[in-house]
Amino acid sequence: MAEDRDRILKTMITEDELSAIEARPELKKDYRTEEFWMNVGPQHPSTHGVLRLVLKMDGEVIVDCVPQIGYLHRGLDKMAELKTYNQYLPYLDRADYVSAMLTEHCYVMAVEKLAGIEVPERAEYIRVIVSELNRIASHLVWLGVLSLDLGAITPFLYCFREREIIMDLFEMLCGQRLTYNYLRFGGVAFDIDEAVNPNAPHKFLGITVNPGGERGVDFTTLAYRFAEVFPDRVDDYEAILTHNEIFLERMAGIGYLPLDVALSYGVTGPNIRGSGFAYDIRKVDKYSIYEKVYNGTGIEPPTGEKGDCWDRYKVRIQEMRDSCKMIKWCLDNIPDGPIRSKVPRVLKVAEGETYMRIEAPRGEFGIYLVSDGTNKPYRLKLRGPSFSNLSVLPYMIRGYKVADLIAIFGSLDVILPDCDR
Amino acid sequence: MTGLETEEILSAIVFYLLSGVVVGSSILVITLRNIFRSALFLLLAFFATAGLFITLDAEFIAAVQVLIYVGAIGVLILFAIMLTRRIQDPVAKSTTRSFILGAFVSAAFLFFLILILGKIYLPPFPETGADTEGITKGIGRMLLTYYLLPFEVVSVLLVGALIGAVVIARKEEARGGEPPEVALERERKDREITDSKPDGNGLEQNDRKH
Amino acid sequence: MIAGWINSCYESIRNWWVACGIPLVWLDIIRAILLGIVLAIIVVVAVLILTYVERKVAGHFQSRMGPMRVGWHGLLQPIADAIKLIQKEDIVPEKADYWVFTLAPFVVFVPVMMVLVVIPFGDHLIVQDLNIGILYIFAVSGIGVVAILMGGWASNNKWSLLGAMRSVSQMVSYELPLILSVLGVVILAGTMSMGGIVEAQRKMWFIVYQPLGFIIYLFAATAEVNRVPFDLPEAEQEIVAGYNTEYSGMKFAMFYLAEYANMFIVSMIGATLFLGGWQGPLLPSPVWFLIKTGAMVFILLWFRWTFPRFRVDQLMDFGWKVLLPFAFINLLVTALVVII
Amino acid sequence: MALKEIIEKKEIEGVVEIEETPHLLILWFEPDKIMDVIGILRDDSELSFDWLSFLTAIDMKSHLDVIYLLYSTKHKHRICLKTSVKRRHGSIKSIHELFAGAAWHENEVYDMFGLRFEGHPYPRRILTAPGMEGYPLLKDFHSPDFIVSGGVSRKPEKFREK
Repeated sequence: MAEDRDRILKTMITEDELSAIEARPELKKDYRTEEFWMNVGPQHPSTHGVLRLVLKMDGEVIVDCVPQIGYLHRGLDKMAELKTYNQYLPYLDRADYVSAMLTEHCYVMAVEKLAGIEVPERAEYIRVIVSELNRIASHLVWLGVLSLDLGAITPFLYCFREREIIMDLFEMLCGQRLTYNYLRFGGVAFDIDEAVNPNAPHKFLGITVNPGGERGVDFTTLAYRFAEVFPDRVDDYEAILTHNEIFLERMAGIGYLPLDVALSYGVTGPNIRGSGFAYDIRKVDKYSIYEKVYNGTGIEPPTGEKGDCWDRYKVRIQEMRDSCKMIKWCLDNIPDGPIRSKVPRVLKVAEGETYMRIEAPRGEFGIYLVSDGTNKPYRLKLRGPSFSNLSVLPYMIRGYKVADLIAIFGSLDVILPDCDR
Repeated sequence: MTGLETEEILSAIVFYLLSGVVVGSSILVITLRNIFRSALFLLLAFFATAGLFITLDAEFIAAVQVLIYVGAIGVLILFAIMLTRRIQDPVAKSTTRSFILGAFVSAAFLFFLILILGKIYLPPFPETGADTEGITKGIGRMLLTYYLLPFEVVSVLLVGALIGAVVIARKEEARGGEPPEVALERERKDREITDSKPDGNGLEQNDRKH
Repeated sequence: MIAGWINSCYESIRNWWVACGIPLVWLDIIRAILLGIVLAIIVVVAVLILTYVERKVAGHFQSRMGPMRVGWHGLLQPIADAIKLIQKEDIVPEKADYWVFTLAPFVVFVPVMMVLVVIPFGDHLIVQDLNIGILYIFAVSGIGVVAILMGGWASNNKWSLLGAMRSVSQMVSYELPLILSVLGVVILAGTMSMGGIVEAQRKMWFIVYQPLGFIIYLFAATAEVNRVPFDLPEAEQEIVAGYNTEYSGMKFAMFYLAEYANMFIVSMIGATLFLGGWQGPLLPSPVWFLIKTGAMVFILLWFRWTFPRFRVDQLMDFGWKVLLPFAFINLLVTALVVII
Repeated sequence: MALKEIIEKKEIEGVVEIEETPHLLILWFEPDKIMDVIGILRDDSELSFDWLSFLTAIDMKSHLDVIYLLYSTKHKHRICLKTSVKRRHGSIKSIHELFAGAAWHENEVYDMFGLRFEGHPYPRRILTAPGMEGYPLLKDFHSPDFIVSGGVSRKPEKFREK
């Protein structure tokens, strides 16, 4: 025990923290076997990147947990102060690389708000389309990895098969598959009409689009077809997971997150909706054209009832279906027009401060931007949803088993670069 | 050298080899300082004993020996060592103290064993025929006819042990007040109350839905 | 046919041996050694093929191709893997118990080889038809647990230890339903010898009379060989790799080999007990045996690539509260039917 | 009624000034009264700021501004609380009792600015590597390892390849 303690002390937990843990009221000593410390990560198959959880265990039961983050800290806040507004944009892709379009969207909107830049409506539509596509891609990563963590390997590959289509779509659009750098101040970089895949007919795993088409498949056709077909694929995932008794056993009734706790910890996104609170920033803040989208499609944010892993899972599954509807609606109603407004090459933002937030796949992704009137931000604070979502983990996993830790952590959908920034 | 002699010599070699393993590993069991290793040697001794049974054409007994002693009891011992000893200590020591007392008890045990074995009247094992084909059947028939009473006594003893184990396990629970799962669940609930902030604005859950 | 040929060969060698005047015992010893080598080769080849099949099946389950690069349709992939594993550095952790750590991968192989002795691969193709065949199999397969315990404990790694503990508690709880499920077959066949059980199925496979027993056997056997959904001892997402976390190179390969061999053996036993063993029309008997074993293996693969994993306590609950009572009921009903 | 007027009407002790900027409503308060101010903002039924988006700081070169961004999920309004503390060896009360999630954010601010939070349950550097010296988000912070000159980061002597 002493050895373990020393070793863990050497690697970052402070003395205070350790004594705080050891002073916690413990269970009755009668049936308690010897407790021991265990390290999960930073290199562990299911910590999704480099997270380290220091667990205090009693057999397989977790008594306490201290998450250690910062392994991916790259100082994105500091970097913003050293780069101009334009230069900083590509860095944002690295904040949450699974949903880079959405982080870009947030930053671009924050700067536009502060600099008073108007955005053409067509560009807003395109932004929503790519955002929702990226949300589906992000949820697919979550679903695949969650099922992988629970031991089901096949759904993981199914999910990535569909994600591949989205990646291809983005590649057609901006040439990148992960870090897009696609959005611009005052619009987007390229029009979706210009996005064409010359390798026609394009066949994506059964989705045959525009067979024999001469100029290849264009983005609109393929994205629309994808939005049509994807709900069937979600049915497939549900067939292999939702209707599986073992999966249900592993997810239902595990990792309760009561609503007041979630609010107190600042948990956002599908996690808080799983706790029964329809708090969707797309709907609440009505940024971009989301008000129209919600009115047009009549979608209501899905909510869970109990706040266990199962509810969070169901919420995300439903969100994927909803996103498809949104994409279809946007593609149906997209107006013609310019995709970018005139923005000076050297952008100087007026003095002031603002907070802009969006509904990222993991929750509230916010940017607090302070400008001093120069071409560089004076202070830029990224509020990553994973940071707050992860901080509630110790609360949630106390008293559960290691196997449940995997399910709970998986259901929270934490992305470490987003957490460490 | 005739074939028969070779066979005899071979079986003698096998017998002494197995006996050597049994005796040697038994000695190692009590002398080794590393308790995990000594438990492993105990298993080896059991296994070699099964080999001895095979040389006596008692295949059924050999199989049962391996099944119960190696597969069940031995594994249970290893498991218990891993659970009770300091977790993660590769050099868990066995403490062989009071050598003289141990020797005395062993000697006394041996003495009484010889005494009893010499005095006791064992009913002659009825002839089942030289073939080993029906040995399992034979044992089964014997157990349920000729040795029915001892068999039933042993069964009752085992049932008693089983019930005793259950009772002891239940007692542990009763002392703790509640089974671990319940206690953990209760404690989780306690923590929920203390950890979470009181809901200040007095909102009901439903009010928050937009 | 094959058995007849082998027997005639053996007879002629035997005659020549007797003519030379050397005691027959020596011939028996040589025969035993040769058989051991043959069985070892069978195991290795079967495992190599099995790894390839598993990857191909997995690939097609997941709508991808599986190995395609090494050889035609990746046929040489297992050999490439084997070469890779042989080349790997053999690491023994500094604080590990060296001897136990080194011995464990070999001990895990003992039951594999021993079980193969009593399996009827075809008509009269059986090394030694023990009259306590099934009992022998269960007795011997218990040794595998010891090896896993040794490996997990000697690695001096908490994940290994957890994996070993899980493995033991799992095997102890699934051994009972496994044996009970097979007892139904024993009652029907009236013998414990594997050859005898195959003979008893000449009219009808036992799966027809023992459907419940077969299902229980399938679950319990899956748990015994640590396959999904019961692969808790090596659940990599939870406890890294369980008992073989610290193993590398050939030692890891031995564990791996034993695991796949166990899967194969479990399938062979299942095919023998419930699917009529080597019996079948037209085709030679070993081919039939292989087909039936393959079907069992396929079911196990199917499980693996479809199901998520149980949690430890759920696994225990399933074993003790579902499988065991059903196994008892099955046994009771079978016994009553046979008596009446 | 505008949010500003509601808050003004409450006459919360410790509030210095309420400033309406184009994008945010900023409320300046005295650092000593932080618990009262945030407590009232959270618990008052007309305000019910039950949501802490984040808390952070800005290095104003002469002092640090500590910023709390609160949001009400019931009334859907937002407020930005600001207070000024000493730049070096400054400290402010921790609000983890009001918002459990604040603990991590406070650790982050401590990590980046060196601002101490009194009563924090486990103060530590949460993001930077062990052995880190200095506070990276202070404006005069220069990395001891990587000196930025002319836009190219140059490795210091000890990391250069021999």
